[in-house]
Amino acid sequence: MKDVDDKFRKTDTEVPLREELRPRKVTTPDGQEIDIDPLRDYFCEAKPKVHPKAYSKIVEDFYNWARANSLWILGFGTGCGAIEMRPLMTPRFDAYRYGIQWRPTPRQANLLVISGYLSVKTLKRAIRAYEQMPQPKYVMGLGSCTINGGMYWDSYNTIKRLDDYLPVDMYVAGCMPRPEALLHGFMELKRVIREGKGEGANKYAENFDQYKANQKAVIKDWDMPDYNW
Amino acid sequence: MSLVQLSLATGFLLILLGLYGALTNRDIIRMIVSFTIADTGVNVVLVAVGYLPGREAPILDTIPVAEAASRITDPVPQALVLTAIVIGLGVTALMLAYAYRLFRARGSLDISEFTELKW
Amino acid sequence: MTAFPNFEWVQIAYALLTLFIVINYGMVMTAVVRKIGARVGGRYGIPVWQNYVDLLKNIALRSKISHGVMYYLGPVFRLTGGVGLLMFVPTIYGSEWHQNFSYAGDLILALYFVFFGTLGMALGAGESGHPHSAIGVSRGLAQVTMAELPLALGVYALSLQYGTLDITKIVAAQQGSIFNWTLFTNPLATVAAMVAFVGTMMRSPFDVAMAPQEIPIGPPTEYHSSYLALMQTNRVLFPVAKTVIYMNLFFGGATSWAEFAIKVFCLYMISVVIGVVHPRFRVEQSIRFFLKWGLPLGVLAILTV
Amino acid sequence: MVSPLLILAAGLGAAFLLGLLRDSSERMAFYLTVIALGFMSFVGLSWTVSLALGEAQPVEIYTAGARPPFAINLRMGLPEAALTSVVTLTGLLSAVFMRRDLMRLGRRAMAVLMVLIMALSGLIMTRDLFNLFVFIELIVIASAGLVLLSQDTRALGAGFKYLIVSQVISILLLVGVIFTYHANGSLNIDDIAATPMGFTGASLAIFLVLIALVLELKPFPANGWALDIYEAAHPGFSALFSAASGSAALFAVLKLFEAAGPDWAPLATGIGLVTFVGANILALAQDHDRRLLGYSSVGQIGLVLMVVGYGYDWDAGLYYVAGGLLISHAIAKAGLFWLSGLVKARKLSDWAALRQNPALVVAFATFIAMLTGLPPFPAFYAKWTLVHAMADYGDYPLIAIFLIAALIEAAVLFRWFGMAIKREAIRPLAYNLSHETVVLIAMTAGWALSFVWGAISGLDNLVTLVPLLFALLFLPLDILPARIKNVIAIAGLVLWFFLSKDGLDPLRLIFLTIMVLGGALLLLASFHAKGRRMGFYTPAMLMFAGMALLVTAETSFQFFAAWEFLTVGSYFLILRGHDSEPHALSYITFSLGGAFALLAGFAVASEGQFVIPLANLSEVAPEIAPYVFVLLAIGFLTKTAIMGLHIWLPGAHAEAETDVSPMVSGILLKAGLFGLFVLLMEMGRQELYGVDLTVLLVWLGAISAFIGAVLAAFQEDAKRLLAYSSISQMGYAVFGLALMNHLGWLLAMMFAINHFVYKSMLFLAVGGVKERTHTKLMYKMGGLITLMPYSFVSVLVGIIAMSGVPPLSGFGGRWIFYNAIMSTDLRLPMILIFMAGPVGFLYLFRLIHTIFLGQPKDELRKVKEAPFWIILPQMIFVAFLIAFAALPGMVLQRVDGYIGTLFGDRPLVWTGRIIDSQYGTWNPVAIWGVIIVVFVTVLLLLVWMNHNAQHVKQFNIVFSAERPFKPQTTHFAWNFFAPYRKAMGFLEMPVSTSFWTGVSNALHGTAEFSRKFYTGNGQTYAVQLMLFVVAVYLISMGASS
Amino acid sequence: MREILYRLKDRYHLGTPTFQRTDLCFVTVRRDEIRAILTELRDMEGFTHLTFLTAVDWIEEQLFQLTYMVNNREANLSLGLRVLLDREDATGDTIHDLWPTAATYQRELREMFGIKFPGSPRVDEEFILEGWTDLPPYRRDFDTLAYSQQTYNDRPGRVTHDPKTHMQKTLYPSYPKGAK
Repeated sequence: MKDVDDKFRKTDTEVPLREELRPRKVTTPDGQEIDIDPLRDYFCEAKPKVHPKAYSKIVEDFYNWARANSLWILGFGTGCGAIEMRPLMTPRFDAYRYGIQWRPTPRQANLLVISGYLSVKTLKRAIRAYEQMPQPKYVMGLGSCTINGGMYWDSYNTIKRLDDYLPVDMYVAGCMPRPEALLHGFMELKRVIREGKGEGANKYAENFDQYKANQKAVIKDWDMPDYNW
Repeated sequence: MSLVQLSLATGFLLILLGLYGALTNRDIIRMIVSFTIADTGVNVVLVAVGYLPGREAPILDTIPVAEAASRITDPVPQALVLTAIVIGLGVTALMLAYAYRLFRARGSLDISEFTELKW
Repeated sequence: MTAFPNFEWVQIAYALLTLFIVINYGMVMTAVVRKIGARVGGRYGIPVWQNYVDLLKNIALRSKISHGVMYYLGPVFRLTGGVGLLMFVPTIYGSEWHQNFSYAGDLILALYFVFFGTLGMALGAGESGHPHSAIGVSRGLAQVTMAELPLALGVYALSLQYGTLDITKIVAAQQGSIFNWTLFTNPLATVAAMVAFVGTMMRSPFDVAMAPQEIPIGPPTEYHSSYLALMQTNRVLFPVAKTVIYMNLFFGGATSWAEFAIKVFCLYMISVVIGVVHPRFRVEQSIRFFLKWGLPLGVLAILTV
Repeated sequence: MVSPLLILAAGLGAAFLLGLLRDSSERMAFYLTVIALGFMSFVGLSWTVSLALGEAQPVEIYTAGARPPFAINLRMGLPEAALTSVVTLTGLLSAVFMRRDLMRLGRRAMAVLMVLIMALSGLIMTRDLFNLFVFIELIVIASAGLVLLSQDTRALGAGFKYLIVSQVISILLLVGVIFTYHANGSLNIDDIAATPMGFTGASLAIFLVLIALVLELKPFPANGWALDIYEAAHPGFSALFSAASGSAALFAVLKLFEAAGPDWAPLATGIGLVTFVGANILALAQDHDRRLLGYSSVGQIGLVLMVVGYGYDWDAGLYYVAGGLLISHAIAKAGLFWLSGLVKARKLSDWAALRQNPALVVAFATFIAMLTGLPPFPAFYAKWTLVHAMADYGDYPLIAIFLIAALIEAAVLFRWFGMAIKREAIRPLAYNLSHETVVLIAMTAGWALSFVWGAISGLDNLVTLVPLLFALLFLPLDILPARIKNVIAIAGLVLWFFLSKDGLDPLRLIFLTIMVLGGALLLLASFHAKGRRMGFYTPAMLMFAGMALLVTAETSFQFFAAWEFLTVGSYFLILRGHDSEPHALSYITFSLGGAFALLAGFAVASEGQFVIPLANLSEVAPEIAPYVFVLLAIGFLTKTAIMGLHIWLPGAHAEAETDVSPMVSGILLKAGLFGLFVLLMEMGRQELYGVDLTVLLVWLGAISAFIGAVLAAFQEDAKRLLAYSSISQMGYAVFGLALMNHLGWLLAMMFAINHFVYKSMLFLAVGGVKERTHTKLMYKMGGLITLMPYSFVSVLVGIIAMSGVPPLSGFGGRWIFYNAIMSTDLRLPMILIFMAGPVGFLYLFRLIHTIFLGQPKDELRKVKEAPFWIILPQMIFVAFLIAFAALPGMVLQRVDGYIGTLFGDRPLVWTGRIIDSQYGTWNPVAIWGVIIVVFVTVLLLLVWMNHNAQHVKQFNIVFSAERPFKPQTTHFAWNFFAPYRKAMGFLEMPVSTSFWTGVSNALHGTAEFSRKFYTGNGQTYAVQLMLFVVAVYLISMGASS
Repeated sequence: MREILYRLKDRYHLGTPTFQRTDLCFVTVRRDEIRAILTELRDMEGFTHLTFLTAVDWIEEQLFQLTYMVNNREANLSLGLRVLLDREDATGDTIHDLWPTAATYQRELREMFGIKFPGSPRVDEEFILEGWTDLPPYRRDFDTLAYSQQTYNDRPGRVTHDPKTHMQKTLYPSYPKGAK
């Protein structure tokens, strides 16, 4: 289906590191000159770890039950689907009864819902937010945009496959999926978690280099540490 | 009006005249002259106060010592006047010396020119 | 062991029992309160055991980070504040079991120990380096300076009234009839103190320190997993412990666990009811509120004792 | 004995001999001058010594072999001998000082100098009115001649103005003399005295004589000519003109006023007071050093003139007071003029050049202390005696005016001193060994006279006090390295503590411990200083000496002297700080103001005595007791920096050096508290216009506690924050004291101890941070916890203790506080105190958060922990705080018992480690036990769950999915309590600051405006002179009719 | 509207106005006159509001067309002024001093079309693209589809249909007759 003019070749130029992240020299109050490498000094460089399951299966199952019944969603709307998530809190859908609630900080959230198309710029933020969530963590992609690009299939600035960049546990199809579909997606996700298959975070850690390569391929101005703790 | 009163009045008049002159003339030489006038006035007053009518000057060459106490005027003011005149002379001389040097320094004898020290 | 009069090891067991009861009570009660709120809104609401599930989930989280020693100790301070507060206050009047370690001090100890956890938490949040944490702390501290004032005045009026600072004695003086409660013998002090109560329960309209969605959630922005678990525990324990103080001081205390449960629930509901119908105050608004209402009430209370 | 006449003879003879010499032999002429002056000084001194020791009797010398009125007679008594010595010695030293210029101008100038000294001596000794006139004229001529010594061409004009005025004066004098003679028939002063003239219109003669002589003293405002002389003349001559001429003329005036009789005394008092006040106010606006000295001379002479008029019937007392002031003035002024000869430029700030030579700085300080009447110099005794005498006569307004003017004078001089210490010199010091020697001789003379005055004071001789000597010991020791001096200082303090601790009651013992042992502890931090640290140990030890003496003082005089010592010592210490010049000035101004209030209070309380035991304060007559209370309280409250009198504190504490801040905050403030303790202990409750003054104190304490805390919360500067916090904490202590019950006092005691510990600790910690980060602004720091863990721990413990959170010792304070207020009826001020409590959290949290938590900055990433010697005392304090919190009984139980004996009650019951009050219980060990067990349990639980936490770095925060840009914008610190400021910012209105600024501006404005009066025109000056005479005449006539 | 144009025509070179509605008109002006006209419109004629500033890429004519849409709120009139720029090294005149909002539009045009506006504040900073190094994406010589295919992975199995035939097949499978 290459129905395009192949004469066009994209240019791949290196984007220089941003000013504030470049190593610099600073004079201390005592008059010494010290070197500051922001990426090393200000950010933790450790790679993500693969966290094993609990030693005992019963305990792990118990934990998984708890995880399934206490899904805390990061309140981060990336695209048009964000508007479909709001009704979930209303009396009509009332997602709370399933132990689902929204948290404003990634540190306390377990589920990242990518609610629609992801521009490259937003992808950067989504990656950061995802990496800052504690394990185990889950990603849910909403709508065709996250699945195959959807109507943005030819956009110069929108990714087409979310699972290239983040380990997706559950896709909910539709453009956009309605709240009912979303609820169904949550239920499915809970099932997956209860079955102990919600190990996206470990998968991410295992295939970290590959994910990073994918991410860096589209985010040209990679201006953050490799893993955002 | 007795002689004493007359000389007293003259003396004070001279003093006032001198002071008036000294305080109104800006020229330093005129001021000095005015002060001399005032000094003279003071001396007149001095003598006038010590004058006793009908007595003579306290010069013991002409008057027997024994009678001196009753015939001469009070000798103290006379002595004072002499001293005062001498001192007045000294001060006047000094002022003139100053006037000379002031003129040398500034080329002017106007007292209001020498106000660089103030406040 | 002169410092611990009549100390027996079994007291520790009783204290732990009190703690256990109160924590579980708090877990269920807060969930029930939320459920009531949901029902009022026409929703089904969370299951009553949701708090346990959340707690378990947070403990079960696998990866954790630490921003430093003080960050690590923050929740420890917080929970110690909550548990300590409970330990320093007699829970059930007349019960030898549930006097805890209240002989260590009196009302003043309890009032000042309230700040122990707050301070530690603020320090921990501070070390996380998150500006929103610092903003939350700044707001919270600014608000608490005025919010605690009516309580201090009310308590002063109260201790003048009873001539003692000993909580047990104050409870004892309120026994006999419902009209012996401070609520009826000294309504002004009670109202003043309740203003402070509402102001320090971290519920709307006085929740600007947390301000969910605005500065994400204020001080605990960086806290997660087991830190958060400790804080959740405190979150159910501490309001109850604080309510116990109010109950003891103004509402005749409790002579049994049943009375305890009812009174704490009712008192807690006061702040909930006010919270659901009022939007959030900004800091300066709430400070002015306390200056305008809490302070005069407190002044009146101590002038009329 | 040598005949005193030889003084005159030697002067005249030398002048004559000089005339015989060849022009070229200047050297010989100079030696001749010096020898003659030396001989004259020797005669004068020998008479002084033998008269003072009683080996000789005063003599009358009759010239021409006749008795008065037929001949001139001279007298040599002790005052004459002393003043002659001053005059001739000043002449000698000035001659040495002016050596180069004298040689340049040759023997004539030396002859004129000889004549001047001779005439001055004659003026002092003569008892004949006309002779007086002659000497005055000689002085005028000689002075006018010597003015020409100056290389400043403007001196010519000044000299001429002087001559004009002298002419007018001589006319007045001569007319007066002759009419006096006419009326009395004698020119002898004693004869005139024998037939006193009433103060009537007919006595115009004596008025003219008196006013002419007074005019010689350059009374304000008829003194523009004199100021010009001071400004333009050679400093050596100005020294003579100020010290010698001034003293001699003053003595002449004294003689005549004695002769004229008591009716004329108010004239001297009035003119003197006006001069003293006017000259000092005008001096405020001066920035030319010699002219400033001129104003100061005028003021000082005015002061002595006032004393002359005021104390005409005190006999020896008059000579003691006036002599003390006069000699202090003479030495100090001569010394300062000589010093000004060493300084090349003429702005006040140019005196910074003096810092090249520490000995000269000491001399400068000595002279200024002499002028401002600080102990142990003669003027101090004189001031004490004078104010007591005024109080005895009931002239309270006079005391007020005098003290205010004295305060202005002190402000003027210390402003100058501050500039000399803190500004940068533009031109180096002129090096001249003989000049320096002359200055140092004057300084030595000042100290020697202090000893003399102390010895004959009938009070304590302050120079011989061991602590003071110990402090002075560090002057010569200053060449040693700082560490050795530090060891000596610590040893001295500890030794003094053990020497003086016996026999003190527990309250005083605690204060002594805080002040002396606490000082030794804080000095540990001074080991950090490198090099010699010149000029640190003397002031520090002076301050500690003051405090040690304060606690052990038994009489009002000892107390006041100690108070002044500690004030001065701390002033010098504060002045050492960076950018501290204006703050040190406001500190010394407020402190001296407070001290003067104390002086007035003691004077009023003493009721005719010159010194009273402190215990006698309780026996002050009930009518005046409230006023005494108010005065003393103002003095002490200035030191504790109560709201309204606090504006000196933040700057002074914040700008001081790292180890000085804890001293002046942790220790020095306790001096005020101690004073209040003594005051309240002795005087109890006092009522004024139906207001219970202790209630007023309660209110003041409460307001300070609250506003101080609010202001602290709004500071960006860490040390300023702590300084405001001190105001707040002292407010608590004052509040507790003023409650006037057992627990209130215990509370104050608790605060005294606690505040010392945690404020010292916090100041040290913040100072240590400042040593490393080179800033005090908190928002420039952040995240230092990992880099400076020990400092963090001490701040953490400090703020927990300070905020009163259990289990640390601050809680004990709060517990006692609640128990204290339960037993009092004062309910409204409590509200403020209650409000202050939580506000304390605000600034404390801000302190720890913005410095140690949050985001470290680029340039502070490699900062090291504070130096060991600064950390060490902090760790000792931490240990103490924890121990004190667990076992408060070890300190408090004895104090409690002692306070019990004062109030006769026993509200606290100490059973084992448990403290019971009537209202509640405090069981510190149990509190510790429970908290530690719970804390450790929870911590273990967390560690068990959370042992594998990944340690992350500062930018690993959730930032709304963004990445922090730089630490500066991520660290929330500046204007930390913005919302609080929105609500409560109105409390920040600088009411007291604007008030005091207004006062200061008004004074400066007056000065700036009034000095335009001195137009610089000689004629105008003469007119002013005449008008002055007329005005004085009319006023005095009006007053007497 | 016409009166305004008549008034302007006296002093400026205006192209033929195109009236879309009576209150909306487009007219082409010369680049060197645009600032003067805009200033006059703003200050004299009451066109106080800059509705937008946008560009069109006439690649065939090697031109960029800038469209300044200004609006007179009181009279409810909208006037679009077109300026044609040479496509090579296109440079426009900044009007951020007339309307501060223009700076934002100009920044966007700089990023999306590569039209330079010297002197406009922050005009060279990134606007909505981060780290963009390719051709400005709104230029028509930038092939967005090719770029997308070269940059982002496709999910296999994706099919592209011609909308017309696809919908016809889906909704009316029996039309045209026998097509099944």
